[in-house]
Parts: sequence; C-alpha cells; structure tokens
Amino acid sequence: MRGKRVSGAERNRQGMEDKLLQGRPDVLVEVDRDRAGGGLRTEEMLVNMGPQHPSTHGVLRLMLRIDGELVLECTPHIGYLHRCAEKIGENVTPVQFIPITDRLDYLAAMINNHGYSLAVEKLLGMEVPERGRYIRVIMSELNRIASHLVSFGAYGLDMGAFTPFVYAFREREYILDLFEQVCGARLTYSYLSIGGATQDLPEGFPERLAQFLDYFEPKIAEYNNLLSFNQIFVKRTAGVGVISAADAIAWGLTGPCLRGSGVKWDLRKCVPYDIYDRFEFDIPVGLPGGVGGAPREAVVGDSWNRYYVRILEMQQSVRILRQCLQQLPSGDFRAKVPRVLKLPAKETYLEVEGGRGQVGYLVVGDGKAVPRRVKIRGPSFCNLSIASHVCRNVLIADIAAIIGSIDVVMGEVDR
Amino acid sequence: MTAQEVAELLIARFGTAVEAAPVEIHPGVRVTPEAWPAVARFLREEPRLSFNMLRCISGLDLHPEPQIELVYDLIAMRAPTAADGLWSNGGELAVRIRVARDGGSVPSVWDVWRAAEWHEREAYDLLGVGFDGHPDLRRILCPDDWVGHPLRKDYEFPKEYQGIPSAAAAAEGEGGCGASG
Amino acid sequence: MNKFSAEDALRPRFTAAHKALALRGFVIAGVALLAAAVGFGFVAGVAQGVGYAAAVGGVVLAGLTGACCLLAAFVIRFAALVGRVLLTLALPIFLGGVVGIVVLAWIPALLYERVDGIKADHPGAAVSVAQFEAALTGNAAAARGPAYLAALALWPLQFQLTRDVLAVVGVVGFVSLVAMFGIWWERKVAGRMQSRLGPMRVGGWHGWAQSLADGLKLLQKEDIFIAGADRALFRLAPYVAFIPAMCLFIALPFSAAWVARDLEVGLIFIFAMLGVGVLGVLLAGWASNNKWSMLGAMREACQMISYEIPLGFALLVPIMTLGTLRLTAIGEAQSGGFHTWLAFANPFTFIAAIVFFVATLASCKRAPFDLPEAESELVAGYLTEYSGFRWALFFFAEYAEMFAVAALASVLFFGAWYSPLPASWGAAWADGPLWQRAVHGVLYSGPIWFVLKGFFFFFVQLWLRWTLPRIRLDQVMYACVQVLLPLTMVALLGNTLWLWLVRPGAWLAVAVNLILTAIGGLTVVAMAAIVLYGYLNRRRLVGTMAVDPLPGG
Amino acid sequence: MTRGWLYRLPLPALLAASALAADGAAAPAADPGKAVAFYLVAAVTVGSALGCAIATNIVRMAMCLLGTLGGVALLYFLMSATFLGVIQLIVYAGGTLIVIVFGVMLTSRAYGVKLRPRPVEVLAALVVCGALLVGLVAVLLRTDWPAAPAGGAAEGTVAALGGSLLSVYLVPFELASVLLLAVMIGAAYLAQPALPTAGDGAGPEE
Amino acid sequence: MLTIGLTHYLVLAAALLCCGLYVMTTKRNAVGILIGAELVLNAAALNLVAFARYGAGGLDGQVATLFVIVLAAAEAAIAIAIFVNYYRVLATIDADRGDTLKG
Repeated sequence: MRGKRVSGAERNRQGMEDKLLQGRPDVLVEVDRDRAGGGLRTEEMLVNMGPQHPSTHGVLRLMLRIDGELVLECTPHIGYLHRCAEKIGENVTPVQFIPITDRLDYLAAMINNHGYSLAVEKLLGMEVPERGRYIRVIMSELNRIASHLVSFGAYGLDMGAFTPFVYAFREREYILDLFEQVCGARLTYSYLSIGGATQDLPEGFPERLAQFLDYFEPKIAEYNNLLSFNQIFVKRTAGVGVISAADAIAWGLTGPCLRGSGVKWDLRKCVPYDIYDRFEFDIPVGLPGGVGGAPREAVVGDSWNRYYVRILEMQQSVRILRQCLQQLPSGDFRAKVPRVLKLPAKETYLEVEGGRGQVGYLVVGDGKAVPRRVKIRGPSFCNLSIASHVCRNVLIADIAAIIGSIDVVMGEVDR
Repeated sequence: MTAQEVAELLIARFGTAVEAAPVEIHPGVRVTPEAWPAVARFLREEPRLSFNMLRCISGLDLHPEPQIELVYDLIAMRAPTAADGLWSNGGELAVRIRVARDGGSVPSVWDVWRAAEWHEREAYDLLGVGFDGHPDLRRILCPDDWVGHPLRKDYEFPKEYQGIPSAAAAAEGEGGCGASG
Repeated sequence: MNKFSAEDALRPRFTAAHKALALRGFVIAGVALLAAAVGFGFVAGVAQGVGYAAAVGGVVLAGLTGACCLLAAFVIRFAALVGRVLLTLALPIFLGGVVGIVVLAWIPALLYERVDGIKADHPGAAVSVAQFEAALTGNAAAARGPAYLAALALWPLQFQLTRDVLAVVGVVGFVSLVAMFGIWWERKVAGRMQSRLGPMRVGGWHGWAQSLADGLKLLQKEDIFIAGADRALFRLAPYVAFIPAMCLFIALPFSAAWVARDLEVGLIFIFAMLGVGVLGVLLAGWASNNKWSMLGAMREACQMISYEIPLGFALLVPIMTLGTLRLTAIGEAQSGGFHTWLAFANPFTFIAAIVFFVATLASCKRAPFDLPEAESELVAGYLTEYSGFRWALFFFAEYAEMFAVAALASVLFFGAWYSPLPASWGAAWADGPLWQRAVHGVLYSGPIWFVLKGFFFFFVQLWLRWTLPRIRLDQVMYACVQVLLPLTMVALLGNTLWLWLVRPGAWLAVAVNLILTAIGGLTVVAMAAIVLYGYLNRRRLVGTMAVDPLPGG
Repeated sequence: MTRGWLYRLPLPALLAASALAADGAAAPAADPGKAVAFYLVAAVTVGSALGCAIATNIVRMAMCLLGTLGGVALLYFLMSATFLGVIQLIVYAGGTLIVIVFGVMLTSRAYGVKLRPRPVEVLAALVVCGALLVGLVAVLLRTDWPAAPAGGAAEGTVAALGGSLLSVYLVPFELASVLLLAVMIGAAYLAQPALPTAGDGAGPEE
Repeated sequence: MLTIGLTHYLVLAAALLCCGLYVMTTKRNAVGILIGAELVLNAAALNLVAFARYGAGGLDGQVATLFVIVLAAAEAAIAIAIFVNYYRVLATIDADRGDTLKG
C-alpha cells in the first residue's frame, strides 16, 4: 500500500515535528506500525491540552500524543505569559522592580519580594533591623501557607473534587485579609522591600495572626479527612508520576517536588538565609507506602507525596509563625535606605525557599542606580521541565494528576 | 568546599582551560568552551565535588565587548549521613564561560544535568547563544517566529509583530521615547 | 486582516427599536385575536346548530391567546414595574406556585374519577355531552343550561387519547420542573456543603428563580457551530439524548394510579430508555469535530455499555423476587410498611440495591463517574462545543435521568410511593371523603412519598458529587468488571437460592429481615441526627472565623 | 437553519406515538387513532430506511438505522408485542447500534475519503430492488391471508413468552445461549491486540 | 384504510427489505453493509410479529423474533470484531479491497 516502511515511532516523531513547524499541531497523524509486529492499527492523535484548558493552571500548553486514552508523549510549550521581567529589571531601580517580582509567582508574592530584597541587600551589604527580619519571615511563611492552600485546592479540583477548593479558599481569604490589613493589597503586595518592610505591622496584628493560627491548625486535619486520605484520591494519585530522587536532582527540581521524592533538602534548613536558623521546624519528605500514615499505595516521589508534603509544610509554617510571634522584637522595621541607591559593580546570586521551590535572583550592578542584569530562576520553570519525562505512557487523567502535583505558576515559568 | 578549593582542584586536573574567577560574593571558575563538557562531567562525578544540581544558567551580555558570559550556578547536595536524614550543602560554585556575541556557541551539558535543557533553550532564546549538541534547541519563551534576542543590550523592540503594532511603535507615534532598552 | 470589529460585538442584540416593535406586534396581535374571539363567538351563537363545540373551543383558544399577547405587551411596556412586583412577591409566588402545582396535579385525578363514574353509568362506546350534562345536573333531560359548558369540558376526558395527551404534557412539565429545581437545588446543596450560600439573588427568596434566569440566558445565547462539524448530527444529538430521558417518565409510576402508561414491561422499558440516551452523547462527541468531545463520547459509550450489565443484573433481583416487570405491581408488593421494602427482604436484595444505585450513578454520568464531561481532563467532554439551548437540553436530560433513576431505586427497593407505615393502617381512609384522602396521601401512600424518596436519592447523588474526587477510566472499568459484576452475580445466585430454600416467614427470613431493617432504619436515623447536629451548630460548623477589620487596615 | 426541522420533526412525533402506541390492551379493529399512529410510525421507519440508503456518511447511516429500529420497536408496540418492542430497543438501539457506531469510530478516519458506489452499481441496485418491491407488493396485495383471530395474545405476554422459551423452545433457547457464549469468545479473540513481539511495544525510552 | 391489517405490515416489511437490499448492494463501507443486513433482519422480524398478531400462529412468531434479535446482536458483535481486524490489516474499511484472501 505504501512504498517504504519506516518504523512507526520514527515516522510519527518526524511527522509530529513537521506538523509542529507548520503551526498546525492539531492534524491527525496516522501511524503505520510495522505489520509484521501485528500491533493494533490505531490512530494516534495530537491534541492540545491548553493554553486554555481547565487543568493546566493558567496558560500552559501541553502537546499530547495520545492513543485512545493513553498518552504516549507530552511536550510542554510555554511562553504565553512571557513579559521579559528580566529586561524590565535592567531598566528600573531595585525598589521599582519589587512590584514586578510580585507578578512572577503571584501566589507567593511576599517570598519573591523577600528574595529579591535579600539579593539586593547582599549586593549592597545592607543590614536589616531585627523587627524587619521577623516581619519578613512572618509574611513569607504566611504566604507559603496561602500558596500551598491554593495548590491543595486546585489539586482537588484537578481530581474532580470541588469542595476542597472552596475550603482552601475560605482559609486563604483570612490570610489575604491579614495581608490587606498590613499593606492594602490582596495579591501583589510589594510589601517587603529593600531594607525591610515598607510599613510596620498594624496595631493588633500579632493577636489576629495568633487567632488565625489557632483557627487554621485544626483545619488541616479536615483537609486530610476530606481529600488526602480519601480512597479515590489516593488511588488516583499514589504511584502516579513517580520521580526518583536522582531524576529530581538531575532535572533541578526544588521545593515540594524535590522533597516529595524523598530528598530532605530545604534551603531554610540546609543553607539558612535571613533568620531561619533561629526556628525549630521539620522538613517533611515523601513517604513510602504504609509508613508514617501514608497509604499503602504510596511510593516515594509520586503525585500523592508531592501533594502531601505541601499539607505537612503548612503545619510547619504554622510552627514557625508561632515562634515568630513569640520572638517578635520591637524597633525599626526598615533600615535607612538612601533615596537613590547606587548598586556597586558586584555580582551576586541568591536563592530563597519559595512556595514552589527555590527562587533565585542573580543581580549584577555596575555603579548605576539600575542593575546591569537581573536573572530570575523560577522554580516552576525547572519543575515543569520534567513533565515530558514523567508524562509518558500514562492516561489522560494522570496528566492532570501529575501536572497538578508539580504545581506550576505560569507567571513564574514564563517570567 | 569553597570555590577557591574547587578552582585549585580543577586547575590541577584541566590546566589552562580553567582559571579561578574570584568575583566578589559570587566566586567561581572560568572555563573555556572547549573544555566545558569534560569539566562539567568532572564537576558532577568527582566524589569530592559532586555538584549534582544545576540551579541556573544566566547569560550576561557584555556589550560593547563582543562577548556574552554564561554563568552556571551549581550546588552540591550531599546525601545525609546523620540520622535525621537531612541533606547538606557541599558547596556552591559559579562557572563562567565567555562566548562570542555573534554566532558563538557552547557545548551543551544537557546530558550532564538534565536541568540544562530548558535553561540552555532560554539562553538561546533571550540572548542568542548557541548550544552544540542540544537535542531540541528551539525558542522557549518567545514565539518561534520572533526576531531578535530580547536580553541583548542593543535589542530594539520590533515595531510590529504579525501585523499587530507594538507598544513601542505606539509610544513613538505619540512622540514619547521608545521602550527599547 | 479579519473582518472582526469591536462595534459589532458590542452592539446590543435587542435595541429599543426591537422593543417597540415587539410591543406594537403584541398589542396588535392581542387586539386582533380578542376581536376574532368575540366575532367567532357571535357567529357561533347565531349558527348554533353546526360545530358548536368546535366554536366554543375556538373562542376560548383565541381569547386566551389574545389575552396572553396583551399580557406580554403589558410586561414589555411596564417591565420595571412588573419586575418590582415580582421581586416583592417572590416568596408568595413561589409558594403559591408549589401549591398550585399540587392542586393542578390533583384536579385531573379527581376529574378522571368523576368521568369514569359517569362512564360506568352509560355503558357503550362513548358518552355524549348531553349525557354528561344530565349526570352533572342530576336531571335525566339535558337542558343545554349552564352545566353544558362543564359537560363540554368533561366530554373529551373519556377518551384515552385525551388522557394520553394530558399525560405527555404533564410529563414534559414535570421533567422541566424537576430539571430546573434540580439545578437550583444542586447549586444550593453545593453551596451549603462548601460554606457558601449558593444562588441568593434572582427571585428574592434564596435565588429560587436562578434556573429560570439561566434558562432565559441560555435561550438568548448565540447558536455556535464549529467549522467542520456535521451540522445535522450536531443539531440532532441533544434531542437523541433528551427524548429518551423524557420517555423514562412515561412508564414511571408516581403512584398506583398516577402513571402515564402502566406498561407490562415498564421496568425494562426504563432500562432500554437509559441505554438509548447514550447515543445522543456519542453523536454529540462525533459531530462536534473536537478531539476532547470525541474522547468524552468514547468514555461515555465505554462506561455505559459496561455498566448496563451490572445494572441489568441488579434489576433481575427484584424481578425474580416478585415475578413481574410491571412497576406498579413491584410497588404494590412493598405496601406493608418499612420492613417489607424489597431492599430489606434478604441480604442479596440489599446488595442488589447498593449495586443498582452505584450503577445508576455511572449511567447518569454523575460523580465519581463523571468522566465523559470531566472538566479537568477533557475540558467539558462531549459538551465542549455546545452552547445555549442545545447545551440546556443535555442538562435537562441529565437531571431528568438523575431523578428517574433515583425514583426507580425507590420503586424497586425502597417501598415505591408508600410511607414507612403499613398501608393497611390507613386503608379505611383511602376511599373516604376528600379530606380523608388528602390525609391518607400525606401519611400512607401517594405521589408525595414517591417524589420525596426520589429527591432523597437525588440528594445522595449530589452529596456524593460534592464530596468525592473523580475515578480514573481504568478504575471505572475495574470497578465494573471486577467488583460490581461479581457482586451482582453473587446477589443473583444468592437470591435464587434464598427464594428456593428459605420459606417466607421462616425464622431465618424474619431475623435477616429484622437485621436489615434495623440497618436501614439506623442509617436514616443517623443521617437525621447528622442533619440535626449540623443545623444546631450551623454557625460554628461552616468554619468561619470572625476577624474584625483592623483600624486603618 | 437548512434542514434542522427535518430532524426535529420525527422525534416529538415518536414521543407522542410511543405514548399512544404503548397500549397493552388489544384495541377494536377500526381505531382511527391507531391507524394514524401506524401511518406515522411507518413513515418514520421507511423514511429512515431510505435515509440509510441515501446517506453517504456512515455515522448518518447509523443514525438513520436508529430511526428504523425505533420505528420497528414502535410497530411492535402497536401490535401489542410490548416485550419485543422493549427488547428491540435494549438490544438493537441500546446495544447493537452502539457497537456499530463504536466500530465506525474505530475504523474510519475523521477526514477519510468517502466510499461512493459507482453509478452503474446504483442503477442496477435500484432496478433490482425496485422490481423486487413492486413484485412483492403486488403479490402481497393479491394474496388472501387467512382472517385474523380476534384479539390475539396481549395480557401476560411476557409470562407466556417466558413459559414457551423454557418449554417448547428450550432447545433453541439453549442453542442461542451457547451461540452467544461462542460469539463473546470469538469477538474477544478477533479484536484482541496482537501479542507484543520483541521489536514492538518498546517505547521511545532512552 | 383506517383498519390496519396484516397486509399493511407486510408491505412495510417489503419496503424495509428492499431498502436493506439496496444498502447491502451499493455500500462499499463494510459497516454500511452490516447496517443493510440489520435492515433486512428487521424486515423479517416485523413479518414474524405481524403474522403472530394477525395470523394464527399465536406466540410462535414473537419467540422467533426474539431469536432473530439475539442472532442479529451476535452477528453485529462478531462482524464489528471482524471489521476492526480487517481495518487493522488492510488500513481501509472498503469491503471491495478484501479480495486478497490473506491477512
């Protein structure tokens, strides 16, 4: 029927590439497997999952090569939210750049502010007053809880459970209220800035935070009852999308994705920055099945563990916050920052533990008020790069489970 | 292991292809592009070093010098020895490689650190550095038909893209200054 | 460049000119129709001899239509005023509507009874209008007096055709109501489960008119066809899904006497209609020219064909126990109170009841089996390319099916239209005067219990949906082939042996019956207790925390 | 709105007809309602069958087949064979037809070429089928069929059917069940994916 | 005309039969041919039920129809399995191409 027979996989790969280049990815690719092999003649399809798809968390586009329900290959295409934040960073002063960092990982904006401020302060050799440092840690941890809440809720949504999402947002709302009381904003705070915080904590804030922590801590058990140990949820996620520790390190995974693979690595503990060495907290890692309350089906590095690490991290953040409240000193919340900052001709690279992994900033000064170069390492960018490796020979439903557990924020991937 | 010790170790092994780059608060080594794959493999596999994680690849445009400097930030994550299972920091290192701005390329290290695959694509996309041996060197953040490399210092923002006038063109039309950096 | 322009998109679809046109049209039509009615009536009055009945019908029809037109014109002209009145009187209108529907549903039953009584007095082919009038007035001689009009109205009711038409109208009306109420209720239930309020705005009282507003919105939406879609099949698909869902209700008995068609094979008729509905989904997926739709349709076909088998096996258990396919007979067999309900008859019917419920979840595409429209995987599955009215039809079909299978579960296993009290206690009142019968309907048996039970199982479906995550496709198949199917086989075999070996009234039968009844009763009591606890602690349980705003916050 | 009404029309009619026709009791010989229902259903049935013949798209053919099967089921209802009607709906419309549509979707490309018959074939088939129809109808109209016995079996059809299946027709019944078993095994064997060989099945893993 | 009798059903069945035959002869899609066969089977089954209702056969016609339906379902299942296999081997569903007598 056809002239020369090429191996099916070969041909299909070529065909896919050709189609991609033509900008018509949604064309059927017919596969002609070797007849001698006697494989089922099926039609492999290329489908676009995203950039407008409910479970790709924003504008991620996954190109799936599927055979029925089976995903043979998954290629992420990113860049739909690219704003070239690094170029902006070269054109504005560090203080002006703070609002841009809000828009990277917009679910954990405080931690981005924190990281960039720390990098610039390291470049300047600036010291931040004690109270300012505590405020920063409080805000970072509170925002980590908020960010993990969104991740938890959205993951439930990916698995078809609607209610956890609303529960998560109910609690997140209180955190956002607290943030609003602090700085007036609810998503892009720009609150932590070079030298400390932009304002002091409002009166009564520590009491309200304590009130929230008392309220929030028991809720985690509720989430576990509702979702984490739900048998259907466990069946959907445990053992799905297993990433080994070696793979996780090779692909540069950080944050809950790395820890879910059983690597007990957290910058706050391993390379302590700011004042994290003053607090006592544990680093949760992925658990093998049947150990430490994990369900029997669980495997270290699977989607369930990545998800559950986030739940446990919320508890640890609550611990840190309680210690912060105990130790919170009075005094200045901000160092004296000159009106015009001249960045010295130095270079620094600094990473902090963000909501999704290690947020890194490389800042190069050359004696002017604007940096010569700002490079941002988005953790989601690195975490997402493993998707095509993991999403292979899985079902379509597993794609949602895996991508959801990797938990990317496209603002950070595309920058 | 400090960056200085690493540099000494590397110089002992690779000779002139490596030199120390004691940049203040971001120390590391400078490597020639030709030696880079061997150095990379050595950095990762030598038990004393074991820089197993590539954190970031940053490209610095040295305009008006006709060169681009690539900074590879590495960290050595040491497997736990204590009972608490906590991994430890075995040292950080910044590897610097300079390439020509026009048509310069570096050997790809995607097979040493898989994380490099996307980081190299990003550097290719935004700075126009080539990576030899990369399996899939396409633009990653900008559209495939984008012209130019935005993070270069002499980059001019295009007046229009696929028939859509850009903000830069609009600003020019109003008599303001262009947004190109 | 394309021809899209923002002005076109932003231009309102209904302008003041449209409104004026509609107003004028309705006024003219209304006046014309009223005039026609009057004229027709005059002519008919002059020439009484021929076609008097038809003339009266024409007058009534034209008059009613004309009045409706004038009403529409009034609403258009005084929309603001009407809206305000509707909003203020929302709750009375809602409650009045409910009572009205109940009364409306009762009237035909009473009328049929009267007509049947008169028919019994006049054996023969058909009863004439004059005979009706005579029966109504009590006089032997018909006088074409005031009772004549009433007789005229009763006359068509003696024919099966009229009753069928009325039944179909009733079914369509009930299905629409169920779907609209079901959608509103689902949103309320979801809201309450998620510490939200759900719809609160439209209609005043708890957003009761939300479905109505949604329906209006959907009707106004643009009808979109996808390039490359098979248009004819794309149009056809919603009807293929909707009509079987409607047909389910034709055989569904609301009570021994309240059934559009008491089919001898009612049970498998419903089973057949559940199976035919899938074709609509399959067609929708195919015709949409969208890969996600196609995947959704394939999933649905796969799931439906698989789950028909355990569903069918589960149906066989009550069929075997009672030896009939007639739904009214199955219902009648469970009239002896709580413990005679089929689910509690023996352990195997109990298993069959559970399997039946799970399999119906799958056949209605409800969570956790909602894979065909799983929005986190397939965007919206087979519904992806549908909008507006066609989309609404799919939804109507889904909610109608949900209620139908929930009601079927209650007919087969949970005492049909009987209350937990033995029907024999109230037998004396079943044929008493009107008020006694009303009390009997509330206390012992009747459509009220049927609808209540149906909505209870409907609620369980909602409850599951808003609690559970979604199962994966291979797990759906696993659950069917390796769990439900063996379970139904065990139930079927066990039921056979039970019927063969265990004599009714033997100590084993009584003991098992008691235990199962206790389990069922405890479940209900526990649920009631949870509801009560939740209601008493409703402030605390929603998980809110009172945080006063900080000064200057 | 080109041909939409065509597709919309039969279905409400079907609904009404099914309500009318699903009459368990035997009706008197001359019932205008039944006659109207018969002509309506017959029109739908034959119309769908003709649609089958005319349609070129295989999915449309399958949908026309749905019309025919539904129509035949309604005709069974009209003839008081309610059990058969329902079985027809379950097995044919709910089972066979879905299998057919499934088969269509498995074996046809979305953008595949249409398989059209040659005009000569069409002409020949038309002539032969037309002649057959004319001949059959002529014979049917001229034959004097034995007079119908009054009523016919109506009530208790299901029980009677079941009884005869397990007594008079026991052997064919058992044969049918053996046949179904054989079909199940055979279909599973035919459609199973071939066993993976050494060269096949290994994915593009590196 | 208003009295529906045996002849009406027989004529209708004849029409169905001819349609089915036409479909079977002209369609080249194997599934189309199967659809034609289903039409023919339906025509036959209709005849059987009509004879059972208006003739003197009693329930025998209905039982026979029951068997016809069962056989038709079995036939469809096996036919579709064959077609899927056919498509797998020949990459087409055109029945005219299946003349090679080898797999």
